[in-house]
Amino acid sequence: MFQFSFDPEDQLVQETASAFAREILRPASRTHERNGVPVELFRQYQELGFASMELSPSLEGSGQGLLAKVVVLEELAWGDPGATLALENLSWLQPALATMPEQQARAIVAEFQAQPHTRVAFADGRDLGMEIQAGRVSGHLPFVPAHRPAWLLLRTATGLLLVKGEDVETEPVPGAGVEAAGGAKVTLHGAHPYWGTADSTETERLWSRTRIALAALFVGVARAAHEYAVEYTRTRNVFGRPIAQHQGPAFLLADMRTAIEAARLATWYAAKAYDSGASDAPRWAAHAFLEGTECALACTRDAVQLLGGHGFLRDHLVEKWMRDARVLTLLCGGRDSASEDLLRWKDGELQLVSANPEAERKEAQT
Amino acid sequence: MFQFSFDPEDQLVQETASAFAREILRPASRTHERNGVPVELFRQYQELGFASMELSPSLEGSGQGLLAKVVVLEELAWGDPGATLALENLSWLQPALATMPEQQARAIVAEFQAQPHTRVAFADGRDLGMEIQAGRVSGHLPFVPAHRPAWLLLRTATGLLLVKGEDVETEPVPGAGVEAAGGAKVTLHGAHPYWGTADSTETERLWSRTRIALAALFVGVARAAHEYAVEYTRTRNVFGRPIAQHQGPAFLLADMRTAIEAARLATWYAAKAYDSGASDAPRWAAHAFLEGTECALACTRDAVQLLGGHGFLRDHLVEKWMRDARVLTLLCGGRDSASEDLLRWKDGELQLVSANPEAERKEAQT
Amino acid sequence: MPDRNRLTAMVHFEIDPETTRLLEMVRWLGREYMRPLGIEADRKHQPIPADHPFYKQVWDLGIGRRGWGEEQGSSEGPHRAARRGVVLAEEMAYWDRGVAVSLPGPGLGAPPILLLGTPEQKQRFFSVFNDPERPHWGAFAMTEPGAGSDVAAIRTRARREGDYWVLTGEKMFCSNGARADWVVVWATIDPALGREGHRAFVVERGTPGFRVERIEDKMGLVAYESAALVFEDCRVPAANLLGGEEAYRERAGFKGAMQSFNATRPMVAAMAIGIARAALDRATEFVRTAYRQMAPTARYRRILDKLLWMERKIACGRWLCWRAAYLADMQQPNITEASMAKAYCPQIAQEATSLAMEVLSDLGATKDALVEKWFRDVKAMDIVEGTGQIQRRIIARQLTGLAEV
Amino acid sequence: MPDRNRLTAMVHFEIDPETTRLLEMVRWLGREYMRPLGIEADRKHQPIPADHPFYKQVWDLGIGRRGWGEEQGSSEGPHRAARRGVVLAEEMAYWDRGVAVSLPGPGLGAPPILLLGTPEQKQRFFSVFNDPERPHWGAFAMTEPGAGSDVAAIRTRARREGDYWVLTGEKMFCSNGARADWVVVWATIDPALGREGHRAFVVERGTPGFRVERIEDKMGLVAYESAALVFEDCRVPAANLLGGEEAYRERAGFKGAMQSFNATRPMVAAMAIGIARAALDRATEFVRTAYRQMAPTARYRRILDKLLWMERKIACGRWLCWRAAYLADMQQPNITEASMAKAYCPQIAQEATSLAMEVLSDLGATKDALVEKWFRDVKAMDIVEGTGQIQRRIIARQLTGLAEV
Repeated sequence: MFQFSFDPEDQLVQETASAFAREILRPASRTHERNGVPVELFRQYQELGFASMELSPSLEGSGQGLLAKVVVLEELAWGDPGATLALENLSWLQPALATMPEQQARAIVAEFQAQPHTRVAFADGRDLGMEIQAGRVSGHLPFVPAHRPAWLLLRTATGLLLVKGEDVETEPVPGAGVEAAGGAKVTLHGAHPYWGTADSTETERLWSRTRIALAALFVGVARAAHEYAVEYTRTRNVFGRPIAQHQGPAFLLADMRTAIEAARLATWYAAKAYDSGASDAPRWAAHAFLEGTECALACTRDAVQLLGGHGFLRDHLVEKWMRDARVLTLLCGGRDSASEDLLRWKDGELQLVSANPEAERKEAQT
Repeated sequence: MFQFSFDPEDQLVQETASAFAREILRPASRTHERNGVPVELFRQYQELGFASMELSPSLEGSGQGLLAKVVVLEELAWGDPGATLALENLSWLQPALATMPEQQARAIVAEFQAQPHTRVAFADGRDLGMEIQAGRVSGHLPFVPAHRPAWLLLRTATGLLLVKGEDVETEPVPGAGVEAAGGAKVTLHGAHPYWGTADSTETERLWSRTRIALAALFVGVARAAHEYAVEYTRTRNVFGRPIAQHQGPAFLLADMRTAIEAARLATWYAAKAYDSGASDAPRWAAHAFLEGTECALACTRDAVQLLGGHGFLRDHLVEKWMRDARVLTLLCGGRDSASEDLLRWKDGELQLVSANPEAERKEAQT
Repeated sequence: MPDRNRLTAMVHFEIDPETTRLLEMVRWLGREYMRPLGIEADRKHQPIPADHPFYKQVWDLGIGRRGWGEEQGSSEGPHRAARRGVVLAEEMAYWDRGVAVSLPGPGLGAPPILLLGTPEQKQRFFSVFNDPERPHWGAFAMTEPGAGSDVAAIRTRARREGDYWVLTGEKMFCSNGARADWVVVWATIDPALGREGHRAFVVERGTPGFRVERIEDKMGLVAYESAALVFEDCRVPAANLLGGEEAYRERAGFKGAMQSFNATRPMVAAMAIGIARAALDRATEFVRTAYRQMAPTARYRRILDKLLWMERKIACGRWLCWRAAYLADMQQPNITEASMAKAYCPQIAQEATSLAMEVLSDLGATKDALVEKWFRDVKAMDIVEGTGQIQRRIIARQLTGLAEV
Repeated sequence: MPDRNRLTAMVHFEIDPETTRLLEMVRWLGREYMRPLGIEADRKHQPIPADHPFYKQVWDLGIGRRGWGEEQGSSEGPHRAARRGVVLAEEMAYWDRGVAVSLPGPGLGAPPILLLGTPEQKQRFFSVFNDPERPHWGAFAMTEPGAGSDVAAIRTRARREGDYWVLTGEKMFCSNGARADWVVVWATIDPALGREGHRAFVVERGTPGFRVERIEDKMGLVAYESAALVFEDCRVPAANLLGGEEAYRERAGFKGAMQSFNATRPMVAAMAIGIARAALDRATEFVRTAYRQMAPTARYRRILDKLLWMERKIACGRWLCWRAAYLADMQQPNITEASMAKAYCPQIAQEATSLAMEVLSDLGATKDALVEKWFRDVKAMDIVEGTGQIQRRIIARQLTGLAEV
């Protein structure tokens, strides 16, 4: 029967992540925002084993599932989503590492062991005019959340590719949020992929890992904002009572909490589907991405609102989380891309439009 | 400079409509819901001159603009939107009457003078597979808000048509709301229109009158629900204070009021654009329809909610208005149809997709 | 790093085989009887009469009869009861929530008797459900014309006179109250005492001074009767005070009522999900058939987006119900979780039924299309067992630790 | 039936020629200076310095200089001032709301002086704006670290000592407070008196005991400085109490502050609309260019829907501002209308800027794309001059006639 429990050993993982977020990431948020994540922290993170927890034991990982990972990611993003994006470096390559020949994978893992601060970027290039000719990929990505990525995991119209950073042109650009991760625009001039798959089912399955991991970050940043707002409104008075004792703000807090719970469960469900190899995992990944997007945007916006004028100051972190959430939810094509995938799958299920492109064309002309 | 005022003479029109709604329509809501609108009331309504107020003086109308009409319609719908749909009979033909040869129009007006309870239906047949061959129209309308319409104003993919009720097959069907107006499904077997236009600009312009008039009904029913909820929550206690003194309900009341104001202004603006012959009147008509739809659905739903268990009982009219609003906003293809028109116009403005149906087709196949 | 996939192993989204079997039965019952009966009641605008053969049939199947007060003894025990409850509640509501409420059995009267009743009272009031001859109902009366969400404000008075309690007051929205053998009636011994003055009495049918004032005229959920009850110097034997006086120490009286709410809120939320799912299925079926016959239009994409929104929200809502029920089964606090499910599900279900009407477009505006029935029915889910507003109050209190919100 | 088209004749949506001319000037100023300066300030994360040549230039154009206390005398009179105000506010914010606030002139300090000030005070404090040499600023200080929305809760104390008032306390969010010649400071003579204890003082720069504690570190609207002020036994001449003691009978003190809010709320709402319109224009331009180069995708339709949503909400919001301003011009009550504009516009403007970032997709995630700046800037519009929550309180009170909401 369905259940939602963690035994003490599970809780240890969660608590380790939580402590790292609380003691390291959160207090350094503003420093990391200005200067990026320092090399030492990458080393410390590597020792904790989070970035490699999904790797198979043969790659010296602990072979955990994505469900375990999303629980960790929520905690880390609660601390700082930008730093998490950066620290998770090797993890973002998990779809490729799990699929490529072991020798290739081992080389990559070794590189990260030697250089723990190696950076990774990922992007959905489908709506950005990526072109693939004779196995070489060209095109432009206006933003990836990494300063100087050594690796680029790229979703294209025809599959999933892994490209080396040295084979592409990158130029740092300032991001509107998650600054700790840095940002770059990337131009590919006929880059030759290090690895790739053109199998559409596999591509969708692998890509769903990226979406689910992001959804967990959305939940984490939403929770950070919500908890901050709860604490603030409990302890500040307005009209003679704590802010949170007025129903207007109180109902907002309740709705935020509910949205977080729904988004978290959607993320768990999608991760579980992914771990079990269910064929509908991509669908639930897209749904989790959407539920998480709504949740993160609303919760961070409302947290700023609940702090009133103070929310508009950089004295508090809520303004940062609002920007972080907005940028995070734009990654990988954002909710539009998730909605389009869902729509295509739904259409395939109903088998109507695809069967009749002529009519579609006719309609577009009227 | 912009202004929003009514002089005493204007207010007289509004107050006449308001009194009719308050004294006649509202008290008889449940009776009309069960039995339809009685013939005598059609006669009384004719004497008030509301249905003919937009007709040119040569057709014995008072030649008022649509802006005057939407002010009236809001008041009437506040009383009972279903009865208003019925009583407005001749008005729904206004797009055709204003455009057809005067002799044809005079014959129609005479028919309504002789039979004030003559009923009219209108529908957007564009998404319902209407076919026109050799000037004859065939197809099926699952619902029009009239029991046995003598006239049918029909929007098709190629224009606007007026069809006689005697030339189509109608069968009464129970509506989910606005029951006072009745409901019918209509089948056209190669019906020959009494009048029609195939000019797309003119069609869009004329059709916008229907959308704007409906938008005014949305505002009216939303206002009815809101005012009822204000009165109820002011005078009933919960947790020792009037319901409306708790911020949760109070903020809901404030948001309803704001939505009504926005939708009303959108309706005024669209009506004014229509009256002045502005080429973008159809665009603002569609926007007003959308703003009004959101407003009416939210306000009627929330009014039921604010009455709690009592809202679920037919002892109060709010449940009726919730159903009325849902059905009203489905008329003429509802918000989907308005959104599609807007999208097509916006696309035309940007001139992108229409220029490239091949790419569209290709995309549909992937 | 702990063992591989351990977290994965502790979180499940499956339904167990026994519940799946029960689900199949509900599905059959729903398809064959509940939905047609619900539609019939709605069209006639009359509750299904108590002597309808359907009730005898389900009674013979054991529905409403077995298991009262015996739960602790079953092999799987109470540790699955709440989860099974939400799964079956969703399925019943999928077919017809009104008919589901009308099913024989003690209904919402059961929880207070189970929680507060003495062994003797349990035996006495549940025994009627062992009658093999004909179906029986119990009922629960808390809501009053002036006290819905504000449970503490009930004004029905109970005053002791010798071996009797004398009840005076009015109740509303008493499901199956007109056909029930008994009604659990909440009254106050002194309004000034607030919740501490509340007492629960089992009032048997035919008790002098107790009458059904009317069957309420509801906008939806017509299949079951909601009774307005009147108590005029109604003399109830002292033995019918649930649990006896000692059960009401330390505000237990009110807490008894609240505990039953904690158990039922996720079920009501699940019912909203069931109704929303019915609307989604109908809308999907419409798209499948209607858009096959005509050229796919721009509206097609717009409509698929609506279906996908429903699909997502229904799934999220269901998981919220499941989580709240899981905690109840584990006998862990679930106040926040139960209220979150109850706040979220009816709200998205209202939107889902409304969107389903849009998917059907003009057809959706007719009673024939059925979706409008669910649009009406589902509204009650945001009101019963605490409105959405009350749920938000509860959540906010739990979050902030502040008492007065 | 009254005359043909009479109703039509009394409702207009046009902007008059004089305002159109002013709009053209703002447009030129905005395009050439305000937007580039706003971007520069944001990138440097520093307010534009008071000695920036831009301020001298606009000063020479007469901005901030003319018209203080003379409004009643103009040919069109005050009957267009509020409407002109919202139209110009929208346009300024379209180019840069931060720079608009930083423009020289008495700013929010003007309304209380106009409303409460004696003729002598008006002359004295406004005279500085006649200086042809260099720009000057006035400022307004109400908000405190512990009193934002709850204006009545201000704790800055004013105590009379002979010919002086001695101020002690802290203020926040004082726009241009560090460069202002004077600041209108609200203080209380006794917190126990609530609003009746409030008094407005004009505190001149250099008054001993008055200092700027810091320039606040804001997430957006960086172009103007928001100052945190400290008053430590700050001795203000009695002649600087606005209006003198008699102006504060019958709670006029607080009402004075509130009246200025009623005048400014539609302007702030209009500024939100201006920012939203900037985001819409940028998003539309992006679609026009980006989607020309690549094949139109499924996303194209989705994105057009977003643009259309913005178009609609921006128009509706603007009309709400216009209506509130019209009523102000007619000297009719506009409390509800002003609050409705203020509740609606910032909310839809936040959503519009967020959607614009989505339209630009990955590019929208960069600072280079500018939309993110508006996403940050616009958040303040839902907070200043009363948060969205405060507006809802005001509307609800007006609707229900109930005092405490």
